[in-house]
This record gives sequence, structure tokens and C-alpha cells, in this order.
Amino acid sequence: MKLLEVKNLKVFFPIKDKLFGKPTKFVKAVNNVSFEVEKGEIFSIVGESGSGKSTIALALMGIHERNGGSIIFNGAEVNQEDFKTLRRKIQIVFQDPDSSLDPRKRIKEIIAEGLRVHRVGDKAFIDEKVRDIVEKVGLTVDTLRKYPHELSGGQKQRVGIARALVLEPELIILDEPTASLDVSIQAQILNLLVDLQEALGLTYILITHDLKLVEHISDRTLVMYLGKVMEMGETKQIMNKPLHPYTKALIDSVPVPNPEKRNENEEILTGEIPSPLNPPEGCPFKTRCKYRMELCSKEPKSIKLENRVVFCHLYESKNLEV
Amino acid sequence: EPNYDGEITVGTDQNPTTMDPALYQDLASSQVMRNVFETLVTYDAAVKEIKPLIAESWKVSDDLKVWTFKIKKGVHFQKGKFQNGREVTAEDVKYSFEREINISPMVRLYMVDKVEVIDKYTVKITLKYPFAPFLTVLTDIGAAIVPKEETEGWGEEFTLHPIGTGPFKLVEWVKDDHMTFVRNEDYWGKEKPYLKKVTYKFIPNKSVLAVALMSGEVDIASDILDQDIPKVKKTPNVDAVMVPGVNVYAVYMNSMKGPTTNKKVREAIFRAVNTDQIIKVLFPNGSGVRAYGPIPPGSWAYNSDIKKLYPAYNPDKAKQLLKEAGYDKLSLTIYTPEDPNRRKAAIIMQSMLKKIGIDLKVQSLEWGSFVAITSKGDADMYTIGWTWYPDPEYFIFYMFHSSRKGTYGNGGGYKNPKVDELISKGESTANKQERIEYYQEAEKLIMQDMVYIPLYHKMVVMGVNKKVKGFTVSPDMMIRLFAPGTNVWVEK
Amino acid sequence: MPLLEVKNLTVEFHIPEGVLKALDGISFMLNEGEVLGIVGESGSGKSTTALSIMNLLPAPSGRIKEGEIFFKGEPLLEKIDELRGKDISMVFQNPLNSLNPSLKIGQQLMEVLQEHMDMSEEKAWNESIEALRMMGIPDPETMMNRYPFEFSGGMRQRAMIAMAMLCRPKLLIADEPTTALDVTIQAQILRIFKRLKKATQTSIIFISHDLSVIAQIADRVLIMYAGKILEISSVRDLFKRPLHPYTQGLLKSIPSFSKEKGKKLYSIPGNVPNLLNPPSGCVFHPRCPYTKEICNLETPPNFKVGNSTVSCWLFKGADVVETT
Amino acid sequence: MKAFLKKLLKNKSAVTGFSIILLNVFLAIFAPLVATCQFDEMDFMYVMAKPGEGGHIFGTDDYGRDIFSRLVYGARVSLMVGIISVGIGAFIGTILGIIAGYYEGFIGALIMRFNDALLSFPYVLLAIAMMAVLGPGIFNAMIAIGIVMVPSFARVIRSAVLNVKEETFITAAKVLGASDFRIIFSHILPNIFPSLIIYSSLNFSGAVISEATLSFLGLGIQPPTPSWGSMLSEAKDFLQVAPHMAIFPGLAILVTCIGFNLLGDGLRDILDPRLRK
Amino acid sequence: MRKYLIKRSLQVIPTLFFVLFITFMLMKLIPGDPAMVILGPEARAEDVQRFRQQLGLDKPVVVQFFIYLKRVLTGDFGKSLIYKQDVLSLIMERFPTTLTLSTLALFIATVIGIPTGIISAIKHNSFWDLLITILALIGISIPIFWFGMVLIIVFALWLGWLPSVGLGSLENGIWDVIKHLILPSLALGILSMGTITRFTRSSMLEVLRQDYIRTAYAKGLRKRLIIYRHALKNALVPIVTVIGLQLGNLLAGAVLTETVFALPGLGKLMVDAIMRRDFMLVQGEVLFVAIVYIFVNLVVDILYAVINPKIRLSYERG
Ligand SMILES: Nc1ncnc2c1ncn2[C@@H]1O[C@H](COP(=O)(O)OP(=O)(O)OP(=O)(O)O)[C@@H](O)[C@H]1O
Ligand SMILES: Nc1ncnc2c1ncn2[C@@H]1O[C@H](COP(=O)(O)OP(=O)(O)OP(=O)(O)O)[C@@H](O)[C@H]1O
Ligand SMILES: [Mg+2]
Ligand SMILES: [Mg+2]
Repeated sequence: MKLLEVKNLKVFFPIKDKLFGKPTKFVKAVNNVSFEVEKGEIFSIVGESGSGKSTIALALMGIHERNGGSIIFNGAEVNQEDFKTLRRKIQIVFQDPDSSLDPRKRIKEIIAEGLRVHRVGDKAFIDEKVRDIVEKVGLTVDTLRKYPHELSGGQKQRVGIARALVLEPELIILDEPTASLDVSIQAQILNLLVDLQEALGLTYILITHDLKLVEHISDRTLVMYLGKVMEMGETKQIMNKPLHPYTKALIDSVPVPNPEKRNENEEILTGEIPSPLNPPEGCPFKTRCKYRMELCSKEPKSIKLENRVVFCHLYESKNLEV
Repeated sequence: EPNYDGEITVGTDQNPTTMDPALYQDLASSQVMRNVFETLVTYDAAVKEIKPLIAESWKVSDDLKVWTFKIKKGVHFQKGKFQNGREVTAEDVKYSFEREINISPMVRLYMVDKVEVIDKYTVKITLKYPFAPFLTVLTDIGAAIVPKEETEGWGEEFTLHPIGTGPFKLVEWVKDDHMTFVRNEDYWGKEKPYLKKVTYKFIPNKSVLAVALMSGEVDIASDILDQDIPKVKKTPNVDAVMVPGVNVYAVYMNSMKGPTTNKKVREAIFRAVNTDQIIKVLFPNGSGVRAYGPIPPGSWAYNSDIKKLYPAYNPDKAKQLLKEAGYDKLSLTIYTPEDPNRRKAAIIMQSMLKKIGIDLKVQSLEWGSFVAITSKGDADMYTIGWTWYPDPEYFIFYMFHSSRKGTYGNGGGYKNPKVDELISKGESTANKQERIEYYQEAEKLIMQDMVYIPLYHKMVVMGVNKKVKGFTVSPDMMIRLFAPGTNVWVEK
Repeated sequence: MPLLEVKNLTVEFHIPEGVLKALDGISFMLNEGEVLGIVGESGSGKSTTALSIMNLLPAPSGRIKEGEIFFKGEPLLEKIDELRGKDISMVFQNPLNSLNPSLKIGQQLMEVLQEHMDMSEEKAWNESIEALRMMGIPDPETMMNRYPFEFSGGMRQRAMIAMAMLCRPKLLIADEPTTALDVTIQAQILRIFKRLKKATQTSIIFISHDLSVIAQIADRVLIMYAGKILEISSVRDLFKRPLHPYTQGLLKSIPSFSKEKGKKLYSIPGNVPNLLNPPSGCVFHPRCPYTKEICNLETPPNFKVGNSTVSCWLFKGADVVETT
Repeated sequence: MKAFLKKLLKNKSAVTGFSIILLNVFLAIFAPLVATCQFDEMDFMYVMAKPGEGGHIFGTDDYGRDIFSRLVYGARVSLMVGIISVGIGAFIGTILGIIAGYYEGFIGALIMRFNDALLSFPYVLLAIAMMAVLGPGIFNAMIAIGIVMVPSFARVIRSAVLNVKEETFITAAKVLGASDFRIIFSHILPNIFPSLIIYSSLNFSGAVISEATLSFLGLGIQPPTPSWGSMLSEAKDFLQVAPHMAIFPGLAILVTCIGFNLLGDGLRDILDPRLRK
Repeated sequence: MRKYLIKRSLQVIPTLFFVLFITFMLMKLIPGDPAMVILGPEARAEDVQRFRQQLGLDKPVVVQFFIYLKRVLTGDFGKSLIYKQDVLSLIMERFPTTLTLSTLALFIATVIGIPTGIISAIKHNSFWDLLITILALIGISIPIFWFGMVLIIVFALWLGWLPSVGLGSLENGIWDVIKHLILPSLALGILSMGTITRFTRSSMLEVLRQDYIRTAYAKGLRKRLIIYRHALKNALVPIVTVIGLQLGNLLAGAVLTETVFALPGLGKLMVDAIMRRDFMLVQGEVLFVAIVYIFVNLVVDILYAVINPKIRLSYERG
């Protein structure tokens, strides 16, 4: 069953040079992105830094206004005003844990806020719940009495995760949730996510740069580049056999935890990095693509290949159904 | 020895609003206008006698209704944009008076019925009814002679470009800050002003005014507060000069409603107030003298015998009177405006009345509200201050005539037919001595009715730099630099 | 002579709940042109170490209780004011809060050059653009005029790195500099680090959780846990032969390709220590699979095993290295 | 609460400030015991006596009233005026400011334009009008002073709100589903509290001094009841002759104002989690 | 921002209407018949009656209001009852003085207030902090007339360095003008200074503990740069707010200073007009002051956007 359906999502940021000027340009941070998330799956979004992943996440939360496209949650179209009613059901872990924590609140209040807002249980219940989740994300209980600035980067990140998890929403968007965590705790948290998923049927959208992680736990993956979808499909397939040149480059760049295998000087991606203000016509990746062809200045079509969607002219001939 | 190069700076705490004689309502404006404009007749600097100015002589009919003035020949207007300093004629008098009657918001010549030109230098003024103090009215700058060309030429802007027959011409007026006059070199009189230039500086705060005097920034300070007198006197080169003023400050009690309609209560209040003590506290440096009646010592109708009618301070008697009136305790409200002295007097009275069991609430108000409440007769008591021409009419009629009920002057609602009658007599008698008797008689009756507690007469205290010569402080607070008998000059 | 030497550094945070010993007598040194990786549990004191070296511990709660830091053989803290920014620079862990929200990125970059290199505005502008370009930030000319909140997470991080590298410092402390970067850009940035190290003999303290990144860049690695250094090894030794049980646990937790999906990731069992009330003896003993009695009782000294030092009773019998 | 008090007692500024205010309150309450004379008793033997003369430690005023006793009694009116009118101004101003800052759309504009309008009213006119409608009395004066303060509070608070409301943690709270009410009270208010404290404690002396002006317009407390403001204001014509008439009430206002400000500074520090000790 | 500006400009109209309406009503509400107050206690009933008629005071209040409104809309602010002059010209005569005085005072206040506030914040809870706090509070607690008098006595009377009162005249050179403005702007500035100092302190205290200040230190910037560029800029929104408020206050209400220093200013004009029930002048001036306030507040609000890019964003949204 589809939990979430995103169709042709567009989010543009106006850019102005003068205070009173009209916007001269737009950053097309998310440009025509469509995807679906099945209930109970872990859906990953990977892609270049600055490619619009966080923007998608924030648009899904109704924080950024859409410039186009539709979001369908549980079969119902979600308008900008409807987000309020979905708060309990969709939660997000912000990419930047620090600024998303109120500096004047104790950790306990921060984590408990969602429960209080939604009047879930009485005080004792909330206390219990908060303690429980805090330990599950690998923090000690005395952290609850502290203030955000007294925590380390990773601890703050876990507070953010705990805050979202404690509400047990249907869908959680995790924007690089484990970037500041050591591998052991990262594992602990991911295991927790999987446990919850299994127990409660939660659905995750996981935004991350850690492809090993993606491959490890996610069901399906969306690869983004410069506000556009490059490739989308089953994670396994993508990791084993990436179709899009960008995906390939990405997977090839993954460092290995072996000091003997340092990839010293080979640059996997060369070429001009395109400006999001002035994206190249056609395929956005063409400036850096090894397989660049004439055709690439035309907008690539969505091509479905073995359960996958890929936006690349290379596969046009193999197009089965458009 | 007088010289013609002197320049003088006069500091005054009041700010003129207009330079059009017909439109003015405030003392401050009339003060500065005197430099530019002149009237048919005027007071001397001592404000004792009325002297001819533009008029040469006058006659009055026996019924005091027809006044005929001969005006001097060779009186010239100042040069202006619309005329070149032409001679003043009877037509100008007619024009000026009619203009006043038509456009003044507060017709000072209200008693005038018509003005007729007899010949070039003679003008006949007919009044609606006999009015003895008419000459006094004519000393008012509102009755100044203005040139038609200029008033009509400038229209509303005449106030910014005033032209009269006076000794000085306005050259600069920075509103609320200063005004500069220079000598009218073409002045018509035989005697020319010694002063070449006169600057008025408007300094609203009197303490600052005193400082400005002491620091030499002004040569004459229009008003020195009592507490600043010793400092000024101690300062070399400057002096504080005092003369009795034409003013009276008092407490008016309501005779229309409330407990004060009972004469016993009024007497009790009278007797509970130690006026001497109030004067001592208010004027430790002697800038105020005790008042015994409404007519001030600066007026020619002043009666020093009125003292006897002032109930003596006697708190025990007061208590008893109150009891007789049927009050053990009494609560009254006295209204007072922001004037510190009046407020202070009220507060001291409050503490004095407390001793005989009267709880006097002091309600201080800003002027507008104060006037509104007191004129309606809504105040049990209020402090009243009154200052005008030295003619007793202006003290007796305006404060005690029953027709003045409903105005601030008679906010106590005083009504005594005998007093009314005496006032009418005073208005329609030419003989000064007779008039004095009528008004003094009225004053006596008023004091016997005990509705009005005279407190003090303020002295007019001006600060004068010693280099200023020939300057006399006038009881009406007007600063006269050039007037009959006065021509101020500055020592080099 | 080592470029940087930290001796017996103890840092405490004083909060109403008690005194939190964020660093408990750590010692290490760093040679010129060396990249020292610091890996450790989240909350173990890595950032605190970095901040102590910069002398930027948060006032009034954070205090250096004990210990010394030498830079080129001289006590560092006395003259850190002159060294900061030019000779020693730092990339902070959370880029958003560490960038001034109301200044344009360009200005935040340029001012470093203007301050330390005495550069003209124009030159600083060009250099800054170059730095951003090198970091793979698209369209650096326009990005110079944008504010931090208009940047993506990774872009902020790169701007931060660019800022720290502008003056070619002697010592660069990078606190998790690549967490928000995708792997292609990460690779590019790592190359820049290496180039910097080669070109100017810059020493780098590289704090990271990503052991793969550590493997790529570090010469030596320092493993931290609960305010203590558990192990210092060369990077090769570390990955080949992790000594401390905690290190072993960490390596085991690395997710890797080709593991079967659905299987849970390995994580070190047990709970993280509470620094307000740290475990007695060896801090890791409550979670250690090899705990012996002594672990509970006594803090292990640093044992020298080959080129590495390790603080674990398992290695009792090896040479003991003096720490003070 | 207990913990809060404990922290308060540990903070030097807060304790100093609090003691000053407490001392004032004490004086006000026990004025009849502390004062050496009746506040309206006129000692005509000693008019404008210098401090110490005739047993008047702070001297007497231009009526011969004991300044010390008047100060002690004056604390009653002045403390009340200071606290209550600032309270009114701060309360209404904060509500308006928060709403205007938080809802920038129509409501915000409406409030801020209303605010602009209020700001430009001459307060003398406002006071006279209040006097006309409500009549004299200290409470009306406090209301008038409070109302006059509203717009400036509103602007100050709004600016603080504008500053914090764009922070990510506010967005985070929204995303959790927190109502606007909750966001305002539990996230915005604590973060603008420093501005509120500072502005409130600053306005104390202004309020005390304004009371005097209003009482001259008829609105405030009427004689002979003393207030610091009116004592100061009555002294203004005697600055050269009897400076002590102004100095003592001036000091009283200043010291109390310092008290409030120190307490405010202390509170600020206590409420700042980064300064936790 | 452009949209914001247009929106704000459109809001001016209802605001002014509102101000005008309330002022009009208040002037009707307060006791004291203008005719009586203006003509003086000695006025005769007929004169009062006639005067009322001339002014249209005999008509129903609402009618009066609309008559006035119509005139204002045609740019005619009416004539002052006491000055008998065009209201606008009376205001414009005094505006330059008031403007110069206020800007000068505010300049002094800002130039001293911000640095002292900063020092106070940096040396938080030290002796210097306390000293500055007390000095600032002295500035706030001393009524202007007091401080003004002391200045006059010391500098004009005792030392004789500066003139005590009045405006200088440009004819005597610019120095004369400046000399006359020093004392009043000092007296006026000291009041605002305290507020600015205290606000700067509190605002800076918030900012100085932020992570980006740590970054600035890590970048090895000079302390001055850190404080003025990095910290102050972020602390500026509340400071600018109080500066704006002070400017408004000074422009409209420097009555006491104007009285003590005998300066022709808008504050005194307004108070006189109110006291003397010159409703034409009051209405005109309130309208003028409202425009000034609206303008100052608009500038302040735009400054917010310049200082804080996120506020800019929220304007554009809102
Ligand atoms: N200002 C502070 N006040 C109190 N405790 C603090 C403060 N800053 C850090 N701590 C505590 O000190 C310990 C070490 O923190 P530090 O930031 O150095 O950890 P870290 O190793 O950098 O962790 P991470 O990898 O999560 O960033 C943590 O337990 C943290 O809670
Ligand atoms: N508020 C904003 N105003 C203007 N531009 C913005 C804003 N937020 C993001 N952008 C731009 O939108 C693009 C996408 O940003 P986004 O944060 O979604 O990237 P991301 O994929 O999350 O990158 P990262 O992995 O680095 O976090 C970037 O070019 C960024 O500069
Ligand atoms: Mg992102
Ligand atoms: Mg850290």
C-alpha cells in the first residue's frame, strides 16, 4: 500500500540581489521530483550535497512551500494548510540537530513536547516513555536534565531522533540522522529503527550519504542530482548494478575502511559543477558525465527498467514503456 | 549720558503668538507689540496715569457715551511694503477700531457703538452705554492704530509683517525662540528711542531665565521667582527690582451649592487660614504681599482700610463656627491650576483646615480643565488669580458682578444686588473720586459676604542688568522700553 | 620536536548536576605534516579536546583542570590568541550554528584573509571564490553573497572547511568535517586535505566517526572513550590489528556492502557510560567482553604494544608508557 | 520553584537588587513606624531646612515638611506606580508584541498600525482625557502610564519575537504539532524574556517620574500624599536654593531603579541556561 | 520586500485616519471649551459664542469631524487658534530644530550607549559592568529638567563656556548653532543613552554565547571585529528598535528639554496647543507626529530586514 505519493514536486527559492528588488533568479532546489513510499518500507534518498534532499524533506513537512506538485498521504491529497493535521503522523529528524533544539529547554522537555502536545498519556506515562526512548537511543537518563548546549554533537543528534521516535508516527523523515554518531551507536540506532518498523509498521524516509548504510537497511532508493531524480528503484539493484552514470560515480567513490586501499589521486568525477541557479539544459549531470552525448542537452525522459526508473538518455533505446 | 547705540536683550518667560493687535489674546503678544504699535492713549511706565500718545486731546460727553479725540499731526506709520510711511489720520482710527470690532475673537471695544470721522484729525466714538474706564480700554494694544494698506495687503500674513506707528520695527521672528526689533529711524515723535536694537528671548523656565540674566545673556528678565531673588541680588551687575503689582490671588468659595453656601462655614474657613503664614512660606524673599481685598495696591482704588474687614486668624473660633453650622467634619475640594504658588497656597490651607476638622482635597488640574470646572461653579473652592488694568472695574466687575456667573472670574457664583448696583454706578460715573468710593464700597460688601479669601498680591519682580538705564518696572508686568516718560538706554 | 603535544589534559564541565569530567588526563602528540585521526564514542570528548587546544571552551562551565599543551615546544595557551586563525584553525562540528547567520558567506571568508594576510578586498574576494570553488561549491560567485541558511548542510560544511584552510595553517583541527557530504565530494575534500598536508606540511587533527574516512586520510589514530584515550596506533596497525576491545567493537560495527540485508548491524552491547559518575577502573569495563576483576578496580596504564599504546589490562605485561 | 529561589539566592546581582526592593517595600509598609514626622506636617520654623537642621535628617521642603518622612511614605505610591503601571504596559505590550511578531499577516499589521497610532498620541492629551472620563486617582494614573508604555513594549517585544521566530527550533516545535499558543508560551516567551525583563526594569523610573506630571494634570495622587516623582518635580524650581529637595527623592528613585535592574540582570542570568553553574 | 513596502505604505492611510479620529474625539472629550480657554478668563459670553460659531463648534461632533477630514484631504490643515496661522507652517517652523536636536541627542546617546553597553556585556558581572549599569540608570532616573538645569548652571553660569538657552543663529556662524545645541542634546541624549546601553548589554549577552562567536574567535579576528561585526550585528535588532523608539520619543516629546533650554520645538508646541485647546493645531500636529512615527517605524522595520536576512524572508512571506 502506498503511504506517500509525491508527484512532480517543485520547490524554488527566489534569489534577490537588492533589498527592494524583484527576484532575479530562482534556485530550483527541487525540480519535478516524483516518488512513492510504500507503507512499512525504508525509502532512502541519496545524492549530491546541495541536490535538494533536505528541501524535499522540508517540503514534505510543509515547512517549505511548494511551487508545484502534489503530495498524497494515505491516499489523500495534502494541501499547505492540511499539514497541521498530519503532525502526529509525519515526523522529521532535522539535518542540523543543534539549531532545532530550543536552547532554553531541558532535553526532557524537548523530547516530551510531542507527547504533551498530542496529550498522549499522563505525566507518569510521558516520563516513562521519555526515559525509555532516551536509553534506547543510547543516552544516559541524566541527559534529560541537561540543556542542549551541554551535549556533544552526537548526543544532540540522538535527542532529535528521540523526539521524533517517541511519537511513533507513521512516517519519519530522517535527514542524515546518524552523521555525527560513532558506528556502534549508529548501529544501535538503526537497529532501533528496524525494530520499531517491525513492531509498529513505521515507514522511514532516510536521507543519507552513507551508501553502505543505505544498502544495508533500505528497501528502495532515490538518487538525486541538482534538484532532479537520476535514478530510483530497489536498493539492492541500484547498489549492485547502478544504471545512471551519476549513481555509478557515487558508488565508486565510497571509501573503504582499509588504509591499504587509499584511492589516492583518481578523481572519479571531473568537469564543471553546474550552478543550481543556472542549471544546464537537458540532463543536469551532463557537464560531468563520462558518457555525455549530443542528446544530453535534451531533457531525459523517465525510463522504466526492471522495476527501476532512470533518467538518462543512455537507456532510451532500451526503453520498454514510457 | 544716554547714547543712541545701545542694544538690549529682554528675556521673557512668555511667548508671543501673534503680532496682529486685533487678534491677540495674551499678555506676551501685547508686550512685544508695543514696540511696533501705538494707541491713542497710553499708560506711563508706572501705570498710574493715562497719557496721550497718538491722540493729542480728548473730550467726553457728560453721559460718558461720546468720546471725541483729536489726533496729533505728523504721526507717521513705519515704512512698509504697501505704503511709504504716510501720516496717520482719523480715517485710520476709524479703520483700526472697526477692524478690531470685526475680526477680533475677543472684542475689546465691545462697548463701542460707532466711530465717526469728523475731520482729518478728529474722530468721534460713540459708546453703546456709559463706560467710564473707556480710556483704559484704549490703552490696550488691541486698540492700536494700523495702516489699512498693510493689513489688507498682507492679509493673514500681517502678523508676520506688522507695521504700526511705533518706535521699533520687527526685523526677525524665530517663533518660540526670539524676536528682534530695530529702532524705527523715521519715528514720528520728537524724542527718538535710545535703543538701536531690542531682542526678546523667550525662556519659559523662570529659573533658567534668572540664570540667563546672571550669565549676562539677557539684560532684563521679565519675572524672577521669589527663591531666586537673593541669588540675583548677590550677583554683581544685576539686580532684582520689585514693584507692587496690579494683581490679586485669592480663594473663591462656592456660594451656589455645597457646604460653603453657609456663611458660617465660609467664616470658619476664613478664620482657620493663617494668611500671614502662607505669605511667609510662599514669599520668604518678599516678592508677595498679603492681600486683604480684591483691589490690588497697584490700582488707584486701593483701600488700605479694607484690612479691618478681614476676619482674624482664630482656629478655635473657626471650630466653633463649624459646629454652629452643624458640621463636625467636613470634606471639601479645592481646585487649583498648575501655578506653583496657588497650588502651594492650597496645600498649606489644606493642612490648616485639617486642624479644624475640614478635610480639604487639593485637586490640581491643567488650565483647560480647571477653567471648565471652576466656571461651571462645580468647585467648592478654587484658587483664582486676577491681573488686568489698574482700573478697579477690572477687578470688581469681572469677579463679582452677578452677570459674570458662569465664567471663571465669578466661578463662586457670587451674587449681591448691592454690589451689582455699585458697579453700574462706577461704570457710569466720570468722576474718579466718586468711582473710587463706589468700588471701595463694593469691595467692603464683598469682604463682608466672606466668599472670597484674598491671599496675596504678587510683586512684579524683574531682573535688570545694571548697565540698563532709565528702566522702570511696571506694575502690570509690561516691559516698557519706550513710553511717555521712559526711554531706556544702555551704558557703554 | 612534535608540533603539538598534549600532556595529561583534564577538562571539566561544572554544571548544577555535578562536575562532568569530559577529558580525564589525556596525552598525545602530533608531528609536523601528520594527520591524526580521532575516533571515539559520541560524547567521549573529541570536540572538547579540539576546543581545549583552541582555548575556546565554553565559559563559564568549561575549565581546563590540569595539564599542558605545547605548540612547537612552547606552552600554547599563552599565545593562542596570536595563533588562532592563522597558524591554528578549526572546522567546527555543526556548521550552521558556527556560521554567523547575518553575515554573507563571502564576508565570513574574506575577513580571514583580510585579517591575517593583509589582503585587499578584491584579492580576498577572488581568493575566497577560489576556495569555495575548490570545495566544489557550485557558482561560488553568487554563493559569496548568500547567507548560511540558504546553503545546504553540505555546502555549509564546505564553506567552513574553506574558511579554515584559507590561511594554510600549521595545524588544522577538523571536527567531523565531512559528515554532511556525499561520497564524491567527500573524496574530493579528502584529497584537498591531503594536498594541503603535502604542500605546506600542515598537521591535521581529523575527528571522524567514519572509519573509512579515517582509513583514507589518517596517519595515526587515537581512540577515545568516555574522556580517555584507549588506544593510539598507526592507521595500518589499527585496522589490521585493533588492540583495545572497544576498538575491535567499533570496527565490527562498520556497515559494509554485501552483507545480507535485514540482518541487524552489530553494535557494542551495554550502555554508554555516564560521565557525571563514570565507571570505576577501566571506563570500558562494563561493556567489555573480556572484563577481569582488575578492570573494575584500577584504571589501566598505557601499555606499549609494538608501535601502539593501549590502555587495557589485557596487555598487562607489555611495556608501560609513562603518561605524565 | 525552590530550586529557582536557591539559584536566585546564589546570584549576587539578584540578591542585591532584591534586597533593595525588599527594603523599599518594608519602608512602605512600615512607613508610620520609620518616619520621624507626619508626611504632611508643616514645620514653619524650618522651611527648606538643610539636611540635619532642626532634627530633619534629610532637611525639609519648601513647606517645612520633613523630607525623610515624605520619602518613606512616598515609597508607597511610587513603588505601586512603578510596579503596576510597568506591569500593565509590559503585560499588554507583550501580548500585542508577540501577536504582532508571530502573526505577521493581517493581525500583525493591524496591531502594529494601531501601535503606531498609539505611539503618536501625545500622552498629555491621553492623560487629560482619562482624567475627564475616569476622574482623578492613583489607579487611573497607573492605567494611563501603563497605556502610554504599551506601544513601546509592543515594539520591543515584537522585534525580539521576529528575531527568534525564524529559528529552526520554532519550526521543529511546529512540526511536532505544537499549537501557536504553545509555541508562543513555551518557546518564544522564554527566549524573549531577557528583553522583557530589561525593558520593564528600565521603565520603572520613567513611570515614577510620569506620575508626577500626571498629578499636576490632576490625574495622579493629590497633595499632600507624597510620591517620589512629585517631590522631585516640586523641587525643580528650587534646584539652586535647596538642592537637597531634589537629591533625596532623586536618589530614592535611582536606587530603587538600580534595585529593579540588578534583580532583572540576575533573573536574566539565572534564566540563561548557558550560565548555569 | 517591494511588496512589503507597498503594503506598508497602504497601511498608512487607515492608520492616519484612526489617529485623526481618536485625536478628534479626545479633544472633544476633554473638558475645557476651546473658545473659553483661548479667549481667556475675562472673555465675555457673546465673544465666546461668536468664536464657537466661527469655529463650527456648534455643529454636531460627527459633522465637525467630516468637515475637518475633508479639509485635511485637500491638504488644508486649518489654522491654529492661538497663533492664527496655518498649522502646517507652524509645525514646519519648528521641525528643523526638533529634528536637529533629536538626531544630535540620539547620535550622542548611540555613540556612547552602544560601546558602554558592549563593555558592560563583555565584562559581564564585573565592577565595570556595575559601574556602567549605575551610570546608565542615573541617566534614566534623572528627570531632564534636573539634568538640564545642572548643565546650565555649571556650563553657562559657573564656567561661562556655553550659552544657556535658545537657538544659535547661522548668521553668527555654524559654531554658534552648535554651541547652543550642545547642552540640550546632552541633556536629552543622556536619557536615551541609558536605555541604549542597557539594551545593548542584554542583547550582546545573548549573542556573545553563540557558537558563531566562538568561530569568529577561532578565526583569530581582532576582538573589535568580532564584537562589532559578528556580535553587534546580530544583537542589533532590539537595539535598533529602542533607538527608533527613542527617536520617535525625542521628535514628539522633548517638551521638558525644550522648556528648560528655551528651544522652539514640536514638543512644546503640542503641549501648549493641548493646554490651550487649540484643537486645530493639536490635530494637525498629531497627524504630523504620526507620520513621523510611521516613517521612523518603517525605517526601523526595514533595518530589521537589512540586519537579519531571516526577518527579510519572513516579511516577504507575511
Ligand atoms: N558546555 C558543556 N557543559 C556540560 N557538559 C558538556 C558541555 N559540552 C560538552 N559536554 C559534555 O562533555 C562530553 C564530551 O563532549 P564532546 O562534545 O567533546 O564530545 P564528542 O566526543 O565531540 O562527541 P560527538 O562525537 O558526539 O560530537 C559529553 O558527554 C558532553 O555531554
Ligand atoms: N532557504 C533557502 N534559500 C535559498 N536557497 C536555499 C535555501 N535552502 C536551500 N537552498 C538551496 O537549495 C539547494 C538544495 O538544498 P538542500 O538543503 O535541499 O540540499 P541537500 O540535498 O540537503 O544537501 P546536503 O546534503 O548538503 O544537506 C541548495 O543549492 C541550497 O543552496
Ligand atoms: Mg541537507
Ligand atoms: Mg563532537
